[in-house]
Amino acid sequence: MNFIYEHLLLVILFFPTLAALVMLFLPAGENKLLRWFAFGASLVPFILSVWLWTQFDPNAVGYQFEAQYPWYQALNSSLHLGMDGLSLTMVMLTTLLTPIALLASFSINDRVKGYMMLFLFLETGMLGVFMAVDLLIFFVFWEVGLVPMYFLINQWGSPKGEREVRSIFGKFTMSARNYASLKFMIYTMGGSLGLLLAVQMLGVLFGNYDLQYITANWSNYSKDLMGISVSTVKTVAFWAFVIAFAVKVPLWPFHTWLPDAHTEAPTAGSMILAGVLLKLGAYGFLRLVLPLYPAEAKYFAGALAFLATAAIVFGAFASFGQTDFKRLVAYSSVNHMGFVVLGIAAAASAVGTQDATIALNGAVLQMFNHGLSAAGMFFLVGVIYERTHTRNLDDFGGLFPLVPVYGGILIFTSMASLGLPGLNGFISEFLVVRGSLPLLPVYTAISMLGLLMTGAYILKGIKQVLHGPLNEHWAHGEHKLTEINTREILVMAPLMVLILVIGLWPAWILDVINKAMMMLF
Amino acid sequence: MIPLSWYLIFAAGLFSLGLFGVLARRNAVAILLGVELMLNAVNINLAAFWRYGNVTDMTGQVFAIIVFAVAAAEVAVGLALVISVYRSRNTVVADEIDMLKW
Amino acid sequence: MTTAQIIFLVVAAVTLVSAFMVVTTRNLIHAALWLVATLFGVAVTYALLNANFLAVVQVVVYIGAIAILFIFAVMLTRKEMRDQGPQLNSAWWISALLAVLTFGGLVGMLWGWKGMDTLASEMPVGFDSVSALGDALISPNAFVLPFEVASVLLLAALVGAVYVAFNPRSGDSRK
Amino acid sequence: MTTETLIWLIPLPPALAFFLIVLFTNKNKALSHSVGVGAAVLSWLASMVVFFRALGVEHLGEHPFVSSVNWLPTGDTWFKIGVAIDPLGAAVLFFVSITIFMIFLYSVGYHNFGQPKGDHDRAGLPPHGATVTDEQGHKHTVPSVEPMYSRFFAFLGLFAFGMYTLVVSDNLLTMFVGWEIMGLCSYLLIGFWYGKPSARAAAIKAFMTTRIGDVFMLLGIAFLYSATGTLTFREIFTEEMLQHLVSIDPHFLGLTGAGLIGLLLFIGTVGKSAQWPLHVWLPDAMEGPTPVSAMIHAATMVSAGVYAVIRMFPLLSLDHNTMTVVAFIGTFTAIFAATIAVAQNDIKRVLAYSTISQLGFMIAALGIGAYVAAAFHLITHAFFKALLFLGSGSVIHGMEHGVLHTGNHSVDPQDMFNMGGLRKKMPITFWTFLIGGFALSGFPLLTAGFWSKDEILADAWANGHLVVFVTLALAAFMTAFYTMRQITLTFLGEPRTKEAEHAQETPWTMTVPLMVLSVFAIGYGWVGIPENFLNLQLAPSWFHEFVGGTLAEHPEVIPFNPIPLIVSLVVALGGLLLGWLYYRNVNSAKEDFFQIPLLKNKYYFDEAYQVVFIKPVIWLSEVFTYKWLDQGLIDGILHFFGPATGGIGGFIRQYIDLKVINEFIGDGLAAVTQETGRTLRPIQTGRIQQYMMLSLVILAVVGALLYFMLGAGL
Repeated sequence: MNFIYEHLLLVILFFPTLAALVMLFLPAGENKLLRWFAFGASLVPFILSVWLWTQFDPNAVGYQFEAQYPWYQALNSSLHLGMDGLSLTMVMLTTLLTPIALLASFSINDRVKGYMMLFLFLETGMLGVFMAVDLLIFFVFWEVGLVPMYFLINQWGSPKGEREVRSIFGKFTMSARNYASLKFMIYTMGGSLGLLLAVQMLGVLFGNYDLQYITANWSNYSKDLMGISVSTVKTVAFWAFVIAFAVKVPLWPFHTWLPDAHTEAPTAGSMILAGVLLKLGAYGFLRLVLPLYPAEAKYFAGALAFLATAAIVFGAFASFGQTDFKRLVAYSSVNHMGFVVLGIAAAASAVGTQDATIALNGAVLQMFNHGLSAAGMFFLVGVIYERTHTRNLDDFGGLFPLVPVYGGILIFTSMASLGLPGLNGFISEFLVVRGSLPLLPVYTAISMLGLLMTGAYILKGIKQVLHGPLNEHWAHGEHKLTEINTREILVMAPLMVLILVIGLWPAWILDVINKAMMMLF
Repeated sequence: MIPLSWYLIFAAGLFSLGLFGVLARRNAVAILLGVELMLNAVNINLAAFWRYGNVTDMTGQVFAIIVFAVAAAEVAVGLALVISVYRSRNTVVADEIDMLKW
Repeated sequence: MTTAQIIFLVVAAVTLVSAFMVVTTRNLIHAALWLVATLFGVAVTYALLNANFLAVVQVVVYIGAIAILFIFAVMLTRKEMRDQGPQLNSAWWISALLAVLTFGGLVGMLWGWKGMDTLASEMPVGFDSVSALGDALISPNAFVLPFEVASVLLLAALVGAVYVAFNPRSGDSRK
Repeated sequence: MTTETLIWLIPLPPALAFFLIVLFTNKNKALSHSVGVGAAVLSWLASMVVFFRALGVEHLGEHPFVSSVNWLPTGDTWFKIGVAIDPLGAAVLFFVSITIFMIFLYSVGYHNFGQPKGDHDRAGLPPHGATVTDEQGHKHTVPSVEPMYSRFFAFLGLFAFGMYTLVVSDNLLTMFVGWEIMGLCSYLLIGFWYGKPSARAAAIKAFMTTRIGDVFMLLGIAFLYSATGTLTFREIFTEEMLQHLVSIDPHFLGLTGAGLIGLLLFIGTVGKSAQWPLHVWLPDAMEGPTPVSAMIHAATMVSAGVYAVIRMFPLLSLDHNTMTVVAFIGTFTAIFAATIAVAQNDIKRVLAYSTISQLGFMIAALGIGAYVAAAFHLITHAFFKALLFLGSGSVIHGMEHGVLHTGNHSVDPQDMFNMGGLRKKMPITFWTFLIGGFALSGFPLLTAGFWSKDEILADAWANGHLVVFVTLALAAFMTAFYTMRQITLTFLGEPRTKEAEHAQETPWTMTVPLMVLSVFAIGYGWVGIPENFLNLQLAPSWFHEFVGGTLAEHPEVIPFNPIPLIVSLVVALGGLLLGWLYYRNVNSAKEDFFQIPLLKNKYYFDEAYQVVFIKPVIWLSEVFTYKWLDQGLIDGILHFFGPATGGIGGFIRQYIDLKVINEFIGDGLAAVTQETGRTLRPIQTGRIQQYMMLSLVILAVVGALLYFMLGAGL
């Protein structure tokens, strides 16, 4: 126990990988065993992080549970892990969503072993980003997370569908999931090229990659670099960071990979993609961009806010314009994550004020909340897709009488996504709006248009799926729609409970976030 | 008395004749004959240098003896090869034994 | 002109003529016989040089063994060789030129050498070159090792010759 | 139990009922409605206790019941939420709890509890009736129970929770929470029969239209919060805080900070209380079951909008411009909706437009600063409008009986021209409806509506808002007119259809609420009789004293003036009389002079919005944002990169790799080597003598070169 406590982060981080390696030796055909094993294995990090939560002291300054292991000594880069209130929230979200996503994947019958292993690897990749206190490690885990996701989309994505790619060079078609996975992978990697370069520059400059050290020294570094004025270098590096994270968030106009990736990914893949992977980008903003580039962030806060507002507004509009249920939900992620960035941009413009703290609280809470509600929404889309094999909203209609429980859950989750007061989304959106309004009044006011359209697209989804005249196709015979089953309800239950609890009593989590934000900025 | 140069010129002549034989004869056996001539020319030189140098140092003669041995070995293997080639290709004309080319 | 000089010139002339015949005679048997003559000439030259043992070995080994070996070889390969076209190849004139050049080169190099006109010193009194040679060959302080190596070489050559010349198609005895 | 604890507990029973019904009792109808009605009773009891305790407190306005807890950490401080009951809250709580209770009770009967299951009923559609065979073997079609009976009570419970939360909140945020929860519930309840496309559309329309307002309101709340650092009413309505708000200049349309915040909050109310131009959702909301209409239009949701403005009155009244806007919107809405109501034939739609119009009265009253009058009209209106809605529900229910009896489903049980003469068939409904209608019309002295409406008119006159006064008077006249039209067409005369002949009185669960509410529709007016009415020097108006105490500055009692009184008498009685005189002779829609297309089609607002807002939004979403921006522009750029990279790669391969490296360098070297080899190959004759010759030649050449070149130095 003592060992685990001393190396708690390491254990949480690598337990999934270990489990995946053990899975390698399990028989490939035993789907049931594999599923339960993976599910059980993913529960361990969750339990450990709950323990972590109880042991965590929100009032302490700096990183807790710090641990440093040698890694790449020639570069002075070490496997330096640490945890503050921000990472804690995100780690919690990751370890919570992974078992849920695995439970949601019990309906996967194709190459279960590979699927489950990839998922566990993915968890390590995501956790690594949240725990890293070393820039190089951060980057390594950042890229590691891509690979399993790529294969999950590419191999287990929707088998049907062709995508016509039009460009000025003419058009060609490729399989939709191939297109989506490629777009996801290449876009993210392309975005992080600049990040890598900027990280290397910092590494060369300071001789190590320790985040705390670099944070302390970089922001007031004022010597010229390679004959270029330091402000230029910083500006370029700032945008390199921003673009890498903006692609991941995704910020408008870097968002078009997201609907494709989401639409084609398997259900659980979408859950994790929306629930956690998007948070990596926002986390990058909070962990790296703001601390490393306070001056640039302040200077460019307006630009960031513009992009965020565009994401909010255009995300909502695009979502409303969809006929594909999953794509609709995917675009809603663009809309919701826009609020996160809006909060961050607002905070960047006035670091340290109460408004900024409130905006940051809202942004971080919105990250957590969106993780819950988006995962839930994607799962619910998956549930109905599994039964009907269609995502086209026009193919549904009036399904509520057939699936009352499902309908209730869908409405509940949709309302959380819509930001209904009393559920979690409202708290965070309100805090973001409250924090941003005095700092960026025009952008905040414009983003209200997005908030309005949020209602429109959520209601469109409910209208097309549940309400209206019953589409008799699903009422009888072999196509008869079956009610959501117990396993699926169990997937949704923790999400719904958390959605409600945070909506009614957010202080337990917001307190941790609030203190972390106060200390971080 | 005979000066050293006479022996040396004699040996050079013998060597050149041997060389001509090696280069110009078509018959493989004849080539080997030429080689024998060249070896003899060398031996003459060795003996001459022994005689006109320090007589008590026997190195020259020893070398000549060893050249004899090598010559014998060379002839043995060479002729064996010629016979072997003759058996397989029915010729001993050097021009026709051109398996070594590209 | 001393007697030795006359003898030398005669022997050298005979030897070179024989050698010339060796490389030019059409008939190979004749060539082999001319070789014997040449070798005799060389043997005499050895004698002139007071290298008695070499002269004897020359006669015994070269003429007795090697020349005879040639004659055997010629006879074994004879059926094709008899009067078949020219005995010299088409580029013989290049060979001749090269031979002349070599000769010229060698002589030319020797010409400027100051040791050319050295005369042989008198043989020391009581010096027996044959026994000295024997001592040198088997003395651990001198050439026993090269000597033994030469013997091994000879053996290897013999074995190799047997192996190479052995005709597997007619070699029933191996089975 | 302390009063504060009790206040905390008021909203809980309906919320618990919601969860209980959804999670556990949804299969059992009896249990579900017991839970629902039980929760309503508990909340009502608690509200009554709180109300009467509030009555007992002197100067409740200065020392309200308050209690708060930390809710959200915001940096170093906490955002607190809490409950508060001040006089306004207590008065609103009183009518809210009663009407909610009545509506719960009414719903039991309305949804045909105890009736058999329908033959073809399906969740999501209204019940179509069930066929039963009586002892004699005759087949009868009787009303069937609502398939989603339990769900209805769950939604009602949540709705009630939202309303109670709104009323007891001591701050804007939780008020907004309740506000939005009601928005959701109205969506769910209007779309209760979601199988009908019209209901589905109406639900979305209601939600979206109110959300437009909500979004502005949220902005206002955020603005207010950042300007003052608090959202608690009592902390905002202090002198220095209000002065601070006035002093802020938001650089927007020349408004003060207070004015802008007030305007933003008021837009929320415009949406919620269906004021022009966001009124369009409310008539469509009639798609919901009638108790829902009552709930939305009377007891809770639309009242909530007005309640919010009344709450924020101290803030609103700071900026003259905002008040003008408020007054204009209210007045315009009042007359505008009244004109439409005249031309509607659907019994519930008339009431819907009447509601809009009456809400306009309240808003107008606030806009001219008549705080107490607005609150008073809010409460009286809630009673009599709930009564009218429930009454109309009862009428429809009775008509449905007739429809089931005749089996002619083409007859619309809600169209007033299909009714007539129901007075005899449904006496309780008739009398209570009559009371409600007279109250709405402002029948002098007796009804509550008279006193409240009169007070608004008097305020408008006294404060010199002549335009407002005239417009409202005109609207009041039309109100009386269309109310009488409704009563005449529905109850008086002879039945115009067979269905109307076979209409039936409804069960006690429906009539009892009607009777209870009619008591208040009359009696509640008496608590607000002005003390100087007819200069009689009566006891001071209790309502004025009590509710006026909410404000820091007690509103003055306006002096009596006969002109507004006479005007209100004339318009009420004149409207009623004219309505009766005209419509007693009208027997079908064709004969009705007021079936003017412009009015009947609601001034074509729906169509205009469709063209001006909805179509462009859909175009903006589907075509502009998705097709052009995302798929065209952004993906186009991305797709440029893919093939461009491919193209660059192809170019490099085609022209550099293949041509230069492969062909020139790679193949070239090979070719040179090969060619050299090919050229030199003849040398490799395999003829050993030639090799030797060659080597000798080279030796000779090299030797000669060495000799002649280096020889000089040797």
